[in-house]
Amino acid sequence: MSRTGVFVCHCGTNIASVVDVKSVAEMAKKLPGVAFATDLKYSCSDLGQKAIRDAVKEHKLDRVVVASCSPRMHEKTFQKCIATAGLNRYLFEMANIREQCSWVHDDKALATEKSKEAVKMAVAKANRLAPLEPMKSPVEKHALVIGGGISGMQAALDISQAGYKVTLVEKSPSIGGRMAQLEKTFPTLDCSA
Amino acid sequence: MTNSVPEFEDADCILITGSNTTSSHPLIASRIMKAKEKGAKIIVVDPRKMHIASLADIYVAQNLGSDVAWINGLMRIILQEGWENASFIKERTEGFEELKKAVAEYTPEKVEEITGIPKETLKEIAKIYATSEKSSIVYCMGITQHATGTDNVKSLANLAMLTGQIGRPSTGVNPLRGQNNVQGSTDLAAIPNVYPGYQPVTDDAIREKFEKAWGVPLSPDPGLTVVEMINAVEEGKLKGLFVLGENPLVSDPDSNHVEKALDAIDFLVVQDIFMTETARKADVVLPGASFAEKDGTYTGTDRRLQKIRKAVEPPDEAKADWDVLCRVGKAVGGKGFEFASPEEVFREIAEVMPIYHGITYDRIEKEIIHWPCRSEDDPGSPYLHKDGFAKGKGHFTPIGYKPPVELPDKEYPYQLTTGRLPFHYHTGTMTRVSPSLTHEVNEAFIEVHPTNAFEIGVKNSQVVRLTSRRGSVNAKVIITNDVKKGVVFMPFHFAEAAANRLTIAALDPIAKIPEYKVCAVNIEKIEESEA
Amino acid sequence: MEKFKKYIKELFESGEIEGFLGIRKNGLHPVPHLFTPEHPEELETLTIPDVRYPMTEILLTIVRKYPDKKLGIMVRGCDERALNELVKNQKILPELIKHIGIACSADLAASCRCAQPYPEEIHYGEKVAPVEDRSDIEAIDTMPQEERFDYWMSEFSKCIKCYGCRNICSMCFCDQCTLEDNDLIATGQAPPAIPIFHLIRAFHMAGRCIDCGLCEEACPAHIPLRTLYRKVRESMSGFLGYVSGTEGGEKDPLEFLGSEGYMVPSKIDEK
Amino acid sequence: MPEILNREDIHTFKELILSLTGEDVSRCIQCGKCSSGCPIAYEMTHLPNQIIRFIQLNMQEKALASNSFWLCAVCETCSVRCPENIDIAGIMDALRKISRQRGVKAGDTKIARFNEIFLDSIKKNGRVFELGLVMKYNMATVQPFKDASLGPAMLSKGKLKLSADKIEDQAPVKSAFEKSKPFIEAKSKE
Amino acid sequence: MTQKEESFEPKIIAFCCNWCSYAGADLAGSMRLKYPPNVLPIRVMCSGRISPHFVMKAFQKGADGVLVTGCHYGDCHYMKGNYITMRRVTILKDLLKFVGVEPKRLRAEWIAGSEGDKFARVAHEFTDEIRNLGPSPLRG
Amino acid sequence: MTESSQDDNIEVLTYSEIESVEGFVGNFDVTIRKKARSVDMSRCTGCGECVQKCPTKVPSEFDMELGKRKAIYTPFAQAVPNVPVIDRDHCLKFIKDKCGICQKVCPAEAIDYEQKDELITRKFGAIVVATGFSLFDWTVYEEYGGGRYKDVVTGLHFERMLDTSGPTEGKVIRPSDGKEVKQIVFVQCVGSRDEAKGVPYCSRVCCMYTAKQTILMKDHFPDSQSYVFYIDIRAAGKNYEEFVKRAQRESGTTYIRGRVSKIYDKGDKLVVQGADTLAGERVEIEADLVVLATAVVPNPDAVELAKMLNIPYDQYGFYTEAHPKLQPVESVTQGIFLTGSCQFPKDIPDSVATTGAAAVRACGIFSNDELTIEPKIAWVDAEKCSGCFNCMEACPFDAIIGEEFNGRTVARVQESICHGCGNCAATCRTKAVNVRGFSDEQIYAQIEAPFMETGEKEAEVA
Amino acid sequence: MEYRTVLTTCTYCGTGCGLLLEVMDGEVVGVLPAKTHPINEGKLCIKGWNAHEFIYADGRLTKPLVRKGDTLEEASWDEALETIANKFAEIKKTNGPDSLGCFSSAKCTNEENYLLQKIFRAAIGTNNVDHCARL
Repeated sequence: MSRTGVFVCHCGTNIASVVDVKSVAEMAKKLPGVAFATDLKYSCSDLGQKAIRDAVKEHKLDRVVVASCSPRMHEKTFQKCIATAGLNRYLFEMANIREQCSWVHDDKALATEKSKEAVKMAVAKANRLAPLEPMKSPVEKHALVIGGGISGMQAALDISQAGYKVTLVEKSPSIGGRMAQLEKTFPTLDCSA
Repeated sequence: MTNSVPEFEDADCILITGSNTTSSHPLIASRIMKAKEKGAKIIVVDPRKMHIASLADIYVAQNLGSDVAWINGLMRIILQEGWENASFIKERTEGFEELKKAVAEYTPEKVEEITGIPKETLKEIAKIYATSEKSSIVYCMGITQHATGTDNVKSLANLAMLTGQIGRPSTGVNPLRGQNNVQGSTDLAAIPNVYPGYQPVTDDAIREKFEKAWGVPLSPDPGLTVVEMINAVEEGKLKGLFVLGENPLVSDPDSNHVEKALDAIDFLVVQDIFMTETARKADVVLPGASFAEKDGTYTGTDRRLQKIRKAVEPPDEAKADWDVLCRVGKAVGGKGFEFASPEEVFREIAEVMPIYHGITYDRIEKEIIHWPCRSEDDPGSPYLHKDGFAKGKGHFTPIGYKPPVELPDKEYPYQLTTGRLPFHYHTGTMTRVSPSLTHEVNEAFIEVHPTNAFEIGVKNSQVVRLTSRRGSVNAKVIITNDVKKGVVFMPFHFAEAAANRLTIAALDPIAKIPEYKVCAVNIEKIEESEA
Repeated sequence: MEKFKKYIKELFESGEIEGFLGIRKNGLHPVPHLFTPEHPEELETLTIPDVRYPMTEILLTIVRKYPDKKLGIMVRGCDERALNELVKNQKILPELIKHIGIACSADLAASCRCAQPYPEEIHYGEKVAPVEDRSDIEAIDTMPQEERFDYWMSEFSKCIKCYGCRNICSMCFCDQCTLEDNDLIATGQAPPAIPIFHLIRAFHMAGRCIDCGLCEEACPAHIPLRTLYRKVRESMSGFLGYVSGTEGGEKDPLEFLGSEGYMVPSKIDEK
Repeated sequence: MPEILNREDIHTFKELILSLTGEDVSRCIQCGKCSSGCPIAYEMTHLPNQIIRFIQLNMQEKALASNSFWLCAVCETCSVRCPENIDIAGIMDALRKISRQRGVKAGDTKIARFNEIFLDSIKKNGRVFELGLVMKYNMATVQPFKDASLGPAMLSKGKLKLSADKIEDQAPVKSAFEKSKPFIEAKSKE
Repeated sequence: MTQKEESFEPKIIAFCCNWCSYAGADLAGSMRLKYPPNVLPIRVMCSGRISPHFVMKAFQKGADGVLVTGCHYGDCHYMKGNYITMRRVTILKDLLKFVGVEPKRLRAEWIAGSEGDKFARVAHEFTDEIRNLGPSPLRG
Repeated sequence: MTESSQDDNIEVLTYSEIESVEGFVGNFDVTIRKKARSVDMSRCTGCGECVQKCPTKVPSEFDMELGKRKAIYTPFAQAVPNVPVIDRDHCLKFIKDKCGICQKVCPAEAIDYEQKDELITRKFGAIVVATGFSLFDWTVYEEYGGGRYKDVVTGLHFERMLDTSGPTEGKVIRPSDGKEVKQIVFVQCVGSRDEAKGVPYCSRVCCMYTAKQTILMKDHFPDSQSYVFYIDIRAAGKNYEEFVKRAQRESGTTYIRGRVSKIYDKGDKLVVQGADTLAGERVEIEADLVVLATAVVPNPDAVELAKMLNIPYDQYGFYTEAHPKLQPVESVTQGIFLTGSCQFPKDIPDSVATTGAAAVRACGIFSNDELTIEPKIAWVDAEKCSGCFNCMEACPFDAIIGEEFNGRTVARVQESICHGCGNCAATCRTKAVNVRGFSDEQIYAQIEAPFMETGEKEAEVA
Repeated sequence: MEYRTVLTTCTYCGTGCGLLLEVMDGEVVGVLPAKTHPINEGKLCIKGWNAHEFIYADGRLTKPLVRKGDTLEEASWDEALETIANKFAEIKKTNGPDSLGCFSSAKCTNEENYLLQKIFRAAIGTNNVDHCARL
């Protein structure tokens, strides 16, 4: 069984004014695999993150669920946070109870109910998370530029000037592209070649 | 079975009791489903709501071990309503008046009290069964595995005779034989009181016939049954035991008791294909062959003889069991074991066994033969008792209801019943090494009614300890409405949580069948640390 | 028949095929058998009964072990569709498999309600008229929605989870079956969770089912599985213009991304 | 019939206007601000920007046949607002001149008639004799009672006089008329 | 209508792709657009990830409606995952219909990251639609 | 041009095409086809003797067929590299096995008729795609003569004519009769902004180059008169509006707001029929030459290359950026960047600007020795894989390859190519493909969670 | 390359379905339902479909074993049979034939059941013969 920690965020009044955050955290405590659950004023703040880190250590949590804003907003923040607490950053899941709950619902009871379900879903997923390791792959520091027109030539020069090798591939017998076909160019009417 | 399997399809009413047909005999269930499609009424009377129950027109759950009561009740209604088959009773049976008297006290009210079957439902069942053109009774271990097993079976026979639902196609009393060749091993006298073909050992003429056939003097005393032999070991009377392809340590009731016996026995020989729990205790283990590695015949539940054919060689030094037995026979000094093939053995069988007289390997290659088949031009008997019963008139046996041997009490407040799963077979020696089957389910469980689960305070999948007076096992809980309040169910395929450590070795006085289907148990929660 | 046997013998002798998967008579029973040049005498038992075994499924069993052998296989219309689909799914190499075509009898075509009871090339039998019969689908289509639901649920509830429909199906060549995924459908339950068990199999048949009907023949619970899969087959052709079992051509739009405009479904009538 | 544009004269009209007014209509970007602000545009057959467009494309006849420049009251709203600082009102004036000079039949004869009567009145009296102007104009345009109802009230308030009121020094007026003789002559050709 | 049916509140599972429709749902939040709380979103990276198994699992578990949302055609972050999604949904709907489950219970919508209003509107519409249909026949 | 050819870090492969692209960011394996030039580049001194002596003349592609080139040629005088190439479709040696003059006259013995295409494979860490554009085939406009009138030309033809070193040596003449051009009509939006012709977009550069061309026309031929038919003038750029005004005011170009409805011939002139929507009048011009500003369209082989590179493209065939605002030069495929008009019509300043951006992004990749790959991607359980390879068909990135496993060929996800969209997993019937972080099991758990029985409900049942 | 099918009877229950064992190169690789069998008519249950799986399962007994002390050790057939003969003879001699018994098997063939009961009835001389019919 996992030891999941659940942190339900007030986000000041953003969430707490609509959702009964404490009851969501209380419910979370009863979910399978949950070893610890609490509410936090601002979970993304320094204090909030410290509270999460402390809880991970104190309760030997192996997974963390934060119920707060959209993962598109703070997923990375919390991943880093639990990483500093020694957990694999991918053992983290978010429940979106702000953008997709407190901000879009008026009825407090129903919004609280929905938040609970969002937390249940996040915990259910979290319980099945496995640690992941980002992979590394070597980089061949050689660029290929396809097309020998103005853009291609310029790209080759820019990359070359940065100190990297470039191969410029042009289909026709000469580089130059359309530019070479032009007489003068606007708006300065200078020569194109 | 009095009738053959395909006949089910054309029945108008099928009364199923004590049979988890879709699990244990799926292809018979298939026929029953077909019958239903054709318009037959399906009635299921079973304490546990199994798959077949959900397909039934009428399903009712009786209390465990109350079968005689509801069958008697059914007969009383039939008589009351005049639904009995008077001409059949008159022409083909005897003892009707005694029966009438015996069932008179089983008023619907009383039956409802004993069995839990509402009287209206009972009446409906009675009507459909008695008044349908062709009614067939299907039963299985749910009827027989009781201390009152014989009573139960006889009651069903009474019912069939009372309504004349026997001796015609698609009727009859049809016990479904659990194992592939139960019928055959019984036919071939792997039972203590008869010679092959149900010829009593106590009958001097018959004994003489066999003495002549086998060329040795034979014992006139009936032998011991399985449970009796185990008891005899404990009593020091039985010293040596040869076990062929069985696993009594798991399959027999009160297995703690069996284990003690097998530990105590002087000499145990086990012939099997796997190292079973029983084989581990043996002094000599002989490697046999699986069904794919040998030739021979099986007799199906409807008395149909069929061949099995060798597809591949037995592994390594293992040998076909008939071959092994011929060698054992010779080794222990027997005569008449010089067989070169199973077919030769079968020829001898057909000779000594009148009901198999007309059967040869050639014939069963080409036709379906149900015994009795007494001569080469006898087509066999898909259904029995066509023109009369074997012993002349069908005898009604008046039977009274007896409660199960062990009833729930304060200490053991729940009733345990056992059964099969569709995915496993018997003690699992074959199915539990089959990946496809173990993938489906590979651990024991205990079905508990939600109310009981709440009382005990257990949740789904939580492991509990189930205890009877004879032992205890641990298994996870499945909460379901399929079992009645107060009843728990457990499959018996799993040696590590063997239901038979709990079951009672109470025997039916006549058939000596143990009461697998009812015993009293207690359920306890196990703390996480223990589990 | 003798001509047919001779033809197979010739194929053996010329080395065009190294084995012929057909049907042999065993006592009362016709059973599948691989005839080989090593045992030409077995051809005497060769038979073409009005009984169908999953020949292509058996072929896969053989090909798995002998991927390089040139094999002849007795194909009916349905088998040929199955082979086409197996080629598309990279299960067999068409150049190694010789189709030896059998036209089904009128009886068999009728009992199979077969829309194409013959393969492209016929080596035995006479072409009989296809049976165009979608009365099974129509009957269900015309039921009111609730009745339809009750009908299917009661059919599905008969399932004893034998997996026969899958086992006999040539299109079910996966080594591990989703139907046995405990996370999706709880294992160990019979009947299995309905309708998900049957709907998932139905969906898996989309773009794959070649309407041979062997599943339904194999079903001990007599569930009208073929009707269900035929419907999916119709949906595939109706909405996406894809018919499985045809030779070569387009790829299954449920698997093949294609370019942006590839098989955009037409609008579904929701009534 | 479509206008035929021709390399040889495409800039002719534009250059004429440039010479008359000092305004280069090729600067016009056809933003339409002149037209949108013009108080009389609703009466015009062509919007002021279209008149400029005619000049840009050397569509002289189209331009001169228009009533637009005749209706122009020279309020100069357009000129003040033009983002390219073109004096459109000045161009309108130039068009009137060109029109008279060329004897082009005015796009609006009533306006031309009014202008004539108006100028006659000035020529005679050195200033406008309102009652005479109105009566003459209404008679000329065959609408004798058009403003009749306004007469008594205006008379009673002293806004109209019954007889012409000549200015004392007629000489400057005369010389002005003398200067504009070519246009007046053009008129007589009508 | 019985008391029970009147108070029926559907449970709807919505699968949203990370790049468009989930962002659209977030935007609906940022815009404070109100919609009924019946829709429970599950985030996946691409609508092409939404296996038919997910949809069936949701119905099997008792969802009254399933909403599949993704990017508009041509906007897919993974180029064209949403095309295959549409094909799947089409076949699934027809299959559901055939077995007597109202196909309207399954709906696919393309919602851009900028269409917060559309997300809210769809949530409204779909909830109303499902509410009118009543509980799913598959609800246990 | 010369600068890029002389840079030590830059290898220029002309007359070469991309054959295939495998691999992923940091590690692309690219096969390049070096087409047979028939001239040994290492020997050729660029003396031009061969070109001079070659007897076969072919219309010059570079000069829009206004001039001729030889069968052995450099496309233009200042071509880089200054090494000719034999056009094997026209060279007598190749079509009739005759001639062979070039080989005879070459002092450097550089002519090699046997030369073969050469395939070279290189590893690259990043790819910048700058394949440019093509021009709309205006001959679909029947009303403009559909290509029948020689004196209806495109802007690019006109450019070649203006070039003093071009085919007409800078003279603007009528291709039909070589006569001087006095009255010249420019027609903008030929193809562009024409839904019916399938090019609804604005080609962006035409307004400006047309203005430029009218100015140059006036500069070179003060006696000429230019007319420009336009729908809108789009001159959004630094000094662009002023430039257009310069054309209108200083060069006397007459701009006519309206689309040309018809061009027909009348004597040796072309009558251009249009309307001036500002004046509200129909107009006609008898022109000596009509110059069409044809729409900028993708290269005909753009889609083919896109498929090779696995980058998305729009309905026209322009390559699609990962995000129109935030990732304007990145393709969705990591490590492949877009610049110039292959992405959308761009003028030179825009092209150069996006090029800088693309180059910086490419260098950004090179600034690391290793790349970190997000682990939330797909993977295949080889045990379960049935080897049907439907996942391969469903993968938008071609990230899935076949691999031997226990004697079977099963699918494998190339981790660095996978973007984690999960199309493969949803397609797999075996559940052999799964996505880390969005696995089937995890999503099933999410689906189940809201329907989970809670303790309270069980109590109710009891 | 060998592929053949062997018609046989399912070993899993009393119904007696006909099935085909698929044999490839001397190895059973699968099961097909016998289409023409009167009982199952081309259908099987899950056990039948997988009736071949246990044949090659780990733990098949392949050699006779004889107990030596606490362990069962591999022995030759002769040794095993001799042990049985000796021990049975010894028990019979000391305790009479009724001190021996056998459990026959409902999973074995008719022929085998016949042989075993014959061994006990004819060669040993006891009717202590039973099987698990009731179980």
